[in-house]
Amino acid sequence: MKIKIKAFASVREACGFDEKELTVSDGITVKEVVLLLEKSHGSLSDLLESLLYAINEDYCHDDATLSSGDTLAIFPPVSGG
Amino acid sequence: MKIKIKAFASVREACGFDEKELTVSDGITVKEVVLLLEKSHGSLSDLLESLLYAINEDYCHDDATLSSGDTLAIFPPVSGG
Amino acid sequence: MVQVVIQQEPIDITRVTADAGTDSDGAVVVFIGRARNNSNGRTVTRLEYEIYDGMAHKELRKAAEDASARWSLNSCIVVHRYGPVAIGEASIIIATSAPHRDNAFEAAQYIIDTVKEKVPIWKKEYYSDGSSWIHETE
Amino acid sequence: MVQVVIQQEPIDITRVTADAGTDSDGAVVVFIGRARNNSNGRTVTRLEYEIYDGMAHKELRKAAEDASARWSLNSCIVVHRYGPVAIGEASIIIATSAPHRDNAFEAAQYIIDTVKEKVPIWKKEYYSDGSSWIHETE
Repeated sequence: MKIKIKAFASVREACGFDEKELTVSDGITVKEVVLLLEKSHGSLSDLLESLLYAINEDYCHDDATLSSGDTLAIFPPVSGG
Repeated sequence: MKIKIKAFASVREACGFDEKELTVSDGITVKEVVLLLEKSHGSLSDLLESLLYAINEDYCHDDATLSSGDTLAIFPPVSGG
Repeated sequence: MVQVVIQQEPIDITRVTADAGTDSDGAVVVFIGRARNNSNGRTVTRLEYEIYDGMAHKELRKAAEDASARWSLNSCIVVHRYGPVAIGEASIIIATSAPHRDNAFEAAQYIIDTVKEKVPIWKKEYYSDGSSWIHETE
Repeated sequence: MVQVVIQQEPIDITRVTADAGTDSDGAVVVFIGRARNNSNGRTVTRLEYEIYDGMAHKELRKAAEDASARWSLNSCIVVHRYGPVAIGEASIIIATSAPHRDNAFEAAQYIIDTVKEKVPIWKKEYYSDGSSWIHETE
Protein backbone atom coordinates (compact mmCIF):
# COMPACT_ATOMS: atom_id res chain seq x y z
CA MET A 1 0.00 0.00 0.00
CA LYS A 2 1.02 3.61 -0.43
CA ILE A 3 1.44 6.13 2.38
CA LYS A 4 2.72 9.67 2.46
CA ILE A 5 5.52 10.74 4.79
CA LYS A 6 5.97 14.33 5.92
CA ALA A 7 9.13 15.41 7.73
CA PHE A 8 9.67 18.69 9.58
CA ALA A 9 12.49 20.79 11.01
CA SER A 10 15.54 18.71 12.03
CA VAL A 11 13.86 15.52 10.78
CA ARG A 12 13.30 17.10 7.38
CA GLU A 13 16.96 18.09 7.23
CA ALA A 14 18.13 14.63 8.36
CA CYS A 15 15.94 12.91 5.78
CA GLY A 16 16.56 15.36 2.98
CA PHE A 17 12.90 15.60 1.99
CA ASP A 18 9.81 17.34 3.30
CA GLU A 19 7.30 15.00 1.70
CA LYS A 20 7.60 11.60 0.08
CA GLU A 21 5.40 8.73 -1.03
CA LEU A 22 6.36 5.29 0.25
CA THR A 23 5.13 1.83 -0.71
CA VAL A 24 4.93 -0.33 2.42
CA SER A 25 3.34 -3.59 3.50
CA ASP A 26 -0.21 -3.63 4.88
CA GLY A 27 -0.53 -3.10 8.64
CA ILE A 28 2.90 -1.56 9.02
CA THR A 29 3.44 0.39 12.25
CA VAL A 30 4.87 3.86 12.68
CA LYS A 31 7.94 2.38 14.34
CA GLU A 32 8.57 0.09 11.37
CA VAL A 33 8.32 3.00 8.94
CA VAL A 34 10.83 4.97 10.97
CA LEU A 35 13.25 2.02 11.00
CA LEU A 36 12.92 1.81 7.21
CA LEU A 37 13.72 5.51 6.89
CA GLU A 38 16.64 5.21 9.29
CA LYS A 39 18.30 2.67 6.99
CA SER A 40 18.50 5.17 4.15
CA HIS A 41 18.89 8.28 6.37
CA GLY A 42 21.38 7.39 9.08
CA SER A 43 21.41 10.84 10.67
CA LEU A 44 17.84 10.22 11.80
CA SER A 45 19.26 7.96 14.54
CA ASP A 46 20.33 10.92 16.66
CA LEU A 47 16.76 12.19 16.78
CA LEU A 48 14.98 8.87 17.35
CA GLU A 49 14.45 9.14 21.08
CA SER A 50 12.43 12.31 21.00
CA LEU A 51 10.50 11.97 17.75
CA LEU A 52 6.81 12.77 17.61
CA TYR A 53 4.32 11.28 15.15
CA ALA A 54 0.97 12.20 13.67
CA ILE A 55 -1.26 10.22 11.33
CA ASN A 56 -3.54 12.43 9.23
CA GLU A 57 -2.80 15.40 11.52
CA ASP A 58 -3.59 13.56 14.77
CA TYR A 59 -0.84 12.73 17.24
CA CYS A 60 -0.19 9.00 17.59
CA HIS A 61 2.22 6.61 19.32
CA ASP A 62 4.86 4.65 17.44
CA ASP A 63 2.87 1.43 17.72
CA ALA A 64 -0.02 2.82 15.66
CA THR A 65 -0.65 0.99 12.39
CA LEU A 66 -1.01 2.75 9.07
CA SER A 67 -3.67 2.35 6.41
CA SER A 68 -3.44 2.89 2.68
CA GLY A 69 -3.43 6.58 1.81
CA ASP A 70 -2.49 7.75 5.32
CA THR A 71 -0.17 10.68 5.85
CA LEU A 72 2.44 10.05 8.53
CA ALA A 73 4.18 13.14 9.87
CA ILE A 74 7.47 12.73 11.72
CA PHE A 75 8.96 15.60 13.68
CA PRO A 76 11.02 16.66 16.68
CA PRO A 77 9.52 18.20 19.85
CA VAL A 78 7.79 21.44 18.93
CA SER A 79 9.22 24.87 19.79
CA GLY A 80 6.70 27.46 18.66
CA GLY A 81 5.57 30.51 20.59
CA MET B 1 -1.66 71.12 67.81
CA LYS B 2 -3.01 71.26 64.30
CA ILE B 3 -3.41 68.32 61.95
CA LYS B 4 -4.93 67.96 58.52
CA ILE B 5 -7.61 65.37 57.78
CA LYS B 6 -8.22 64.02 54.29
CA ALA B 7 -11.29 61.95 53.54
CA PHE B 8 -11.94 59.89 50.42
CA ALA B 9 -14.78 58.15 48.62
CA SER B 10 -17.59 57.01 50.97
CA VAL B 11 -15.78 58.55 53.95
CA ARG B 12 -15.61 61.88 52.17
CA GLU B 13 -19.34 61.73 51.47
CA ALA B 14 -20.15 60.69 55.04
CA CYS B 15 -18.02 63.53 56.48
CA GLY B 16 -19.05 66.13 53.95
CA PHE B 17 -15.49 67.37 53.39
CA ASP B 18 -12.45 66.19 51.46
CA GLU B 19 -9.92 68.10 53.53
CA LYS B 20 -10.10 69.86 56.87
CA GLU B 21 -7.78 71.27 59.51
CA LEU B 22 -8.40 70.11 63.06
CA THR B 23 -6.98 71.33 66.38
CA VAL B 24 -6.38 68.36 68.66
CA SER B 25 -4.49 67.56 71.83
CA ASP B 26 -0.85 66.44 71.66
CA GLY B 27 -0.27 62.73 71.29
CA ILE B 28 -3.77 62.00 70.02
CA THR B 29 -4.19 58.63 68.30
CA VAL B 30 -5.84 57.92 64.96
CA LYS B 31 -8.65 56.11 66.73
CA GLU B 32 -9.35 59.14 68.94
CA VAL B 33 -9.50 61.44 65.92
CA VAL B 34 -11.98 59.12 64.24
CA LEU B 35 -14.17 59.06 67.36
CA LEU B 36 -14.12 62.88 67.36
CA LEU B 37 -15.20 62.93 63.72
CA GLU B 38 -17.89 60.35 64.35
CA LYS B 39 -19.54 62.66 66.89
CA SER B 40 -20.14 65.32 64.28
CA HIS B 41 -20.59 62.95 61.34
CA GLY B 42 -22.80 60.11 62.54
CA SER B 43 -22.96 58.34 59.19
CA LEU B 44 -19.28 57.52 59.58
CA SER B 45 -20.32 54.79 62.05
CA ASP B 46 -21.44 52.44 59.31
CA LEU B 47 -17.97 52.54 57.76
CA LEU B 48 -15.92 52.27 60.95
CA GLU B 49 -15.12 48.57 60.84
CA SER B 50 -13.35 48.62 57.51
CA LEU B 51 -11.63 52.03 57.55
CA LEU B 52 -8.03 52.39 56.45
CA TYR B 53 -5.63 55.10 57.62
CA ALA B 54 -2.48 56.76 56.37
CA ILE B 55 -0.31 59.36 58.07
CA ASN B 56 1.63 61.51 55.59
CA GLU B 57 0.86 59.02 52.80
CA ASP B 58 2.03 55.94 54.73
CA TYR B 59 -0.46 53.32 55.87
CA CYS B 60 -0.80 53.12 59.67
CA HIS B 61 -2.89 51.36 62.31
CA ASP B 62 -5.52 53.13 64.37
CA ASP B 63 -3.28 53.15 67.45
CA ALA B 64 -0.68 55.35 65.73
CA THR B 65 -0.16 58.77 67.36
CA LEU B 66 -0.20 62.01 65.42
CA SER B 67 2.28 64.87 65.51
CA SER B 68 1.71 68.51 64.80
CA GLY B 69 1.37 69.20 61.09
CA ASP B 70 0.62 65.58 60.19
CA THR B 71 -1.84 64.73 57.46
CA LEU B 72 -4.19 61.90 58.41
CA ALA B 73 -6.05 60.28 55.53
CA ILE B 74 -9.14 58.21 56.26
CA PHE B 75 -10.67 56.01 53.61
CA PRO B 76 -12.58 52.82 52.87
CA PRO B 77 -10.96 49.69 51.34
CA VAL B 78 -9.56 50.56 47.95
CA SER B 79 -11.16 49.44 44.70
CA GLY B 80 -8.93 50.61 41.88
CA GLY B 81 -7.87 48.65 38.84
CA MET C 1 12.62 50.80 33.02
CA VAL C 2 9.73 51.50 35.39
CA GLN C 3 7.10 54.01 34.31
CA VAL C 4 4.03 54.88 36.37
CA VAL C 5 1.38 57.36 35.31
CA ILE C 6 -1.95 58.39 36.82
CA GLN C 7 -3.99 60.41 34.38
CA GLN C 8 -7.49 61.57 33.58
CA GLU C 9 -7.21 61.11 29.80
CA PRO C 10 -8.00 57.83 28.03
CA ILE C 11 -5.09 55.37 27.96
CA ASP C 12 -3.12 55.07 24.73
CA ILE C 13 -2.97 51.26 24.70
CA THR C 14 -1.04 51.09 21.43
CA ARG C 15 1.69 53.32 22.74
CA VAL C 16 2.07 51.53 26.08
CA THR C 17 2.22 48.16 24.32
CA ALA C 18 4.78 49.46 21.83
CA ASP C 19 6.94 50.96 24.62
CA ALA C 20 7.03 47.65 26.52
CA GLY C 21 9.71 45.09 25.76
CA THR C 22 13.35 45.23 24.79
CA ASP C 23 15.36 43.12 22.37
CA SER C 24 16.40 40.86 25.27
CA ASP C 25 12.77 40.08 26.08
CA GLY C 26 11.01 36.99 24.86
CA ALA C 27 7.76 37.92 26.56
CA VAL C 28 5.53 40.94 27.01
CA VAL C 29 2.35 40.63 29.08
CA VAL C 30 -0.25 43.38 28.91
CA PHE C 31 -3.15 43.50 31.33
CA ILE C 32 -6.00 45.87 30.50
CA GLY C 33 -8.68 46.52 33.11
CA ARG C 34 -11.86 47.72 31.44
CA ALA C 35 -15.05 49.36 32.64
CA ARG C 36 -17.68 46.60 32.49
CA ASN C 37 -21.33 47.19 31.63
CA ASN C 38 -22.59 45.15 34.56
CA SER C 39 -21.78 44.45 38.20
CA ASN C 40 -23.55 42.16 40.65
CA GLY C 41 -26.45 41.87 38.26
CA ARG C 42 -26.93 45.63 37.78
CA THR C 43 -26.41 47.52 34.54
CA VAL C 44 -23.51 49.94 34.89
CA THR C 45 -23.67 53.09 32.77
CA ARG C 46 -20.25 54.51 33.67
CA LEU C 47 -17.53 54.49 36.29
CA GLU C 48 -15.82 57.23 38.19
CA TYR C 49 -12.48 56.80 39.95
CA GLU C 50 -11.36 58.89 42.90
CA ILE C 51 -7.70 58.89 43.91
CA TYR C 52 -5.52 60.00 46.79
CA ASP C 53 -3.16 61.61 44.34
CA GLY C 54 0.29 61.61 45.95
CA MET C 55 -0.16 58.39 47.88
CA ALA C 56 -1.72 56.51 44.93
CA HIS C 57 1.28 57.41 42.81
CA LYS C 58 3.67 56.37 45.56
CA GLU C 59 1.99 53.00 46.19
CA LEU C 60 1.63 52.28 42.48
CA ARG C 61 5.32 53.01 41.89
CA LYS C 62 6.25 50.81 44.82
CA ALA C 63 4.23 47.93 43.36
CA ALA C 64 5.86 48.38 39.95
CA GLU C 65 9.37 48.64 41.39
CA ASP C 66 8.91 45.65 43.68
CA ALA C 67 7.65 43.58 40.76
CA SER C 68 10.50 44.71 38.51
CA ALA C 69 13.10 43.70 41.06
CA ARG C 70 11.47 40.43 42.08
CA TRP C 71 10.84 39.15 38.55
CA SER C 72 13.83 40.81 36.81
CA LEU C 73 11.67 42.78 34.41
CA ASN C 74 13.32 44.76 31.66
CA SER C 75 10.32 47.04 31.39
CA CYS C 76 7.28 47.74 33.52
CA ILE C 77 4.67 50.34 32.61
CA VAL C 78 1.54 51.07 34.64
CA VAL C 79 -1.09 53.67 33.75
CA HIS C 80 -4.22 54.20 35.89
CA ARG C 81 -6.99 56.65 35.16
CA TYR C 82 -9.04 58.82 37.49
CA GLY C 83 -12.29 60.67 36.95
CA PRO C 84 -15.02 59.37 34.64
CA VAL C 85 -14.37 56.22 32.60
CA ALA C 86 -16.87 55.13 29.95
CA ILE C 87 -17.98 51.51 29.52
CA GLY C 88 -15.48 49.58 27.40
CA GLU C 89 -12.66 52.01 28.13
CA ALA C 90 -9.50 50.95 29.93
CA SER C 91 -9.21 52.09 33.54
CA ILE C 92 -5.75 50.56 33.96
CA ILE C 93 -3.03 49.07 31.82
CA ILE C 94 -0.05 47.09 33.09
CA ALA C 95 2.69 46.04 30.67
CA THR C 96 5.58 43.88 31.85
CA SER C 97 8.44 42.39 29.86
CA ALA C 98 11.11 39.83 30.69
CA PRO C 99 13.33 37.30 28.95
CA HIS C 100 10.94 34.47 29.93
CA ARG C 101 7.18 34.44 30.06
CA ASP C 102 6.52 33.16 33.58
CA ASN C 103 8.17 36.23 35.05
CA ALA C 104 6.18 38.63 32.90
CA PHE C 105 2.90 36.88 33.79
CA GLU C 106 3.59 36.68 37.52
CA ALA C 107 4.72 40.31 37.71
CA ALA C 108 1.62 41.61 35.93
CA GLN C 109 -0.63 39.59 38.22
CA TYR C 110 1.24 40.79 41.31
CA ILE C 111 0.81 44.41 40.25
CA ILE C 112 -2.92 44.21 39.58
CA ASP C 113 -3.45 42.27 42.83
CA THR C 114 -1.51 44.95 44.71
CA VAL C 115 -3.48 47.76 43.04
CA LYS C 116 -6.70 46.15 44.20
CA GLU C 117 -5.41 45.75 47.73
CA LYS C 118 -3.22 48.74 48.51
CA VAL C 119 -3.31 51.62 46.05
CA PRO C 120 -5.67 54.34 47.32
CA ILE C 121 -8.04 54.55 44.36
CA TRP C 122 -11.79 54.04 44.63
CA LYS C 123 -14.34 53.08 42.02
CA LYS C 124 -17.88 54.38 41.95
CA GLU C 125 -20.36 52.62 39.72
CA TYR C 126 -23.22 54.59 38.19
CA TYR C 127 -26.48 52.83 37.35
CA SER C 128 -29.60 54.09 35.61
CA ASP C 129 -31.05 54.61 39.09
CA GLY C 130 -28.20 55.64 41.35
CA SER C 131 -24.59 54.91 42.16
CA SER C 132 -22.43 53.11 44.69
CA TRP C 133 -18.86 52.97 45.87
CA ILE C 134 -17.20 49.62 45.33
CA HIS C 135 -15.43 48.47 48.44
CA GLU C 136 -14.51 44.92 47.79
CA THR C 137 -12.05 43.44 45.34
CA GLU C 138 -13.29 41.00 42.71
CA MET D 1 -15.40 34.70 19.73
CA VAL D 2 -12.40 32.52 18.90
CA GLN D 3 -10.06 33.65 16.16
CA VAL D 4 -6.91 31.76 15.15
CA VAL D 5 -4.54 32.88 12.42
CA ILE D 6 -1.19 31.57 11.21
CA GLN D 7 0.51 34.05 8.92
CA GLN D 8 3.84 35.05 7.48
CA GLU D 9 3.31 38.82 7.79
CA PRO D 10 4.19 40.81 10.92
CA ILE D 11 1.47 40.78 13.57
CA ASP D 12 -0.70 43.88 13.90
CA ILE D 13 -0.59 44.09 17.70
CA THR D 14 -2.74 47.21 17.86
CA ARG D 15 -5.52 45.59 15.89
CA VAL D 16 -5.52 42.33 17.87
CA THR D 17 -5.56 44.25 21.15
CA ALA D 18 -8.39 46.46 19.93
CA ASP D 19 -10.42 43.45 18.73
CA ALA D 20 -10.12 41.73 22.13
CA GLY D 21 -12.66 42.41 24.84
CA THR D 22 -16.37 43.11 24.93
CA ASP D 23 -18.40 45.49 27.09
CA SER D 24 -19.04 42.63 29.55
CA ASP D 25 -15.31 42.12 30.09
CA GLY D 26 -13.42 43.62 32.98
CA ALA D 27 -10.12 42.13 31.87
CA VAL D 28 -8.11 41.69 28.72
CA VAL D 29 -4.77 39.88 28.87
CA VAL D 30 -2.40 40.09 25.93
CA PHE D 31 0.67 37.89 25.70
CA ILE D 32 3.26 38.80 23.09
CA GLY D 33 6.08 36.35 22.35
CA ARG D 34 9.03 38.19 20.83
CA ALA D 35 12.18 37.16 19.01
CA ARG D 36 14.99 37.63 21.55
CA ASN D 37 18.51 38.72 20.63
CA ASN D 38 20.12 35.99 22.71
CA SER D 39 19.67 32.36 23.65
CA ASN D 40 21.78 30.15 25.90
CA GLY D 41 24.51 32.77 25.84
CA ARG D 42 24.66 33.10 22.06
CA THR D 43 23.74 36.18 20.05
CA VAL D 44 20.72 35.51 17.89
CA THR D 45 20.48 37.48 14.64
CA ARG D 46 17.06 36.25 13.52
CA LEU D 47 14.54 33.44 13.87
CA GLU D 48 12.79 31.29 11.35
CA TYR D 49 9.64 29.31 12.12
CA GLU D 50 8.61 26.18 10.26
CA ILE D 51 5.04 24.92 10.59
CA TYR D 52 3.02 21.83 9.79
CA ASP D 53 0.37 24.01 8.24
CA GLY D 54 -2.93 22.14 8.59
CA MET D 55 -2.11 20.43 11.86
CA ALA D 56 -0.66 23.57 13.46
CA HIS D 57 -3.87 25.41 12.70
CA LYS D 58 -5.96 22.55 14.05
CA GLU D 59 -3.99 22.23 17.30
CA LEU D 60 -3.88 25.99 17.82
CA ARG D 61 -7.63 26.26 17.33
CA LYS D 62 -8.18 23.38 19.74
CA ALA D 63 -6.07 25.14 22.40
CA ALA D 64 -8.00 28.39 21.92
CA GLU D 65 -11.39 26.69 21.99
CA ASP D 66 -10.53 24.60 25.03
CA ALA D 67 -9.35 27.71 26.87
CA SER D 68 -12.44 29.69 25.86
CA ALA D 69 -14.76 27.01 27.17
CA ARG D 70 -12.83 26.28 30.35
CA TRP D 71 -12.37 29.92 31.43
CA SER D 72 -15.60 31.33 29.94
CA LEU D 73 -13.78 33.79 27.69
CA ASN D 74 -15.79 36.30 25.72
CA SER D 75 -12.98 36.67 23.20
CA CYS D 76 -9.85 34.74 22.39
CA ILE D 77 -7.50 35.69 19.55
CA VAL D 78 -4.28 33.86 18.67
CA VAL D 79 -1.94 34.80 15.83
CA HIS D 80 1.29 32.89 15.17
CA ARG D 81 3.82 33.68 12.48
CA TYR D 82 5.88 31.40 10.27
CA GLY D 83 8.93 32.07 8.14
CA PRO D 84 11.57 34.64 9.13
CA VAL D 85 11.00 36.80 12.23
CA ALA D 86 13.35 39.67 13.00
CA ILE D 87 14.69 40.37 16.51
CA GLY D 88 12.18 42.39 18.50
CA GLU D 89 9.27 41.34 16.34
CA ALA D 90 6.33 39.37 17.71
CA SER D 91 6.24 35.69 16.77
CA ILE D 92 2.94 35.10 18.59
CA ILE D 93 0.18 37.11 20.19
CA ILE D 94 -2.55 35.71 22.43
CA ALA D 95 -5.38 37.99 23.58
CA THR D 96 -8.00 36.72 26.02
CA SER D 97 -10.88 38.56 27.63
CA ALA D 98 -13.27 37.68 30.43
CA PRO D 99 -15.44 39.38 33.03
CA HIS D 100 -12.79 38.72 35.70
CA ARG D 101 -9.03 38.86 35.45
CA ASP D 102 -8.03 35.46 36.84
CA ASN D 103 -9.78 33.71 33.97
CA ALA D 104 -8.15 35.90 31.34
CA PHE D 105 -4.67 35.33 32.87
CA GLU D 106 -5.06 31.58 33.27
CA ALA D 107 -6.43 31.12 29.77
CA ALA D 108 -3.59 33.06 28.15
CA GLN D 109 -1.03 31.02 30.09
CA TYR D 110 -2.73 27.77 29.19
CA ILE D 111 -2.66 28.66 25.50
CA ILE D 112 1.02 29.62 25.38
CA ASP D 113 1.94 26.51 27.41
CA THR D 114 -0.04 24.36 24.99
CA VAL D 115 1.58 26.02 21.96
CA LYS D 116 5.00 25.19 23.36
CA GLU D 117 4.01 21.60 24.03
CA LYS D 118 1.68 20.51 21.25
CA VAL D 119 1.37 22.81 18.27
CA PRO D 120 3.62 21.60 15.43
CA ILE D 121 5.73 24.70 14.91
CA TRP D 122 9.52 24.74 15.15
CA LYS D 123 11.91 27.58 15.78
CA LYS D 124 15.34 27.83 14.21
CA GLU D 125 17.76 30.33 15.67
CA TYR D 126 20.35 31.96 13.43
CA TYR D 127 23.65 33.15 14.90
CA SER D 128 26.54 35.03 13.30
CA ASP D 129 28.19 31.63 12.84
CA GLY D 130 25.46 29.12 12.15
CA SER D 131 21.98 28.09 13.19
CA SER D 132 20.17 25.52 15.26
CA TRP D 133 16.72 24.06 15.73
CA ILE D 134 15.28 24.67 19.16
CA HIS D 135 13.85 21.51 20.61
CA GLU D 136 13.11 22.32 24.17
CA THR D 137 10.57 24.64 25.72
CA GLU D 138 11.78 27.48 27.90
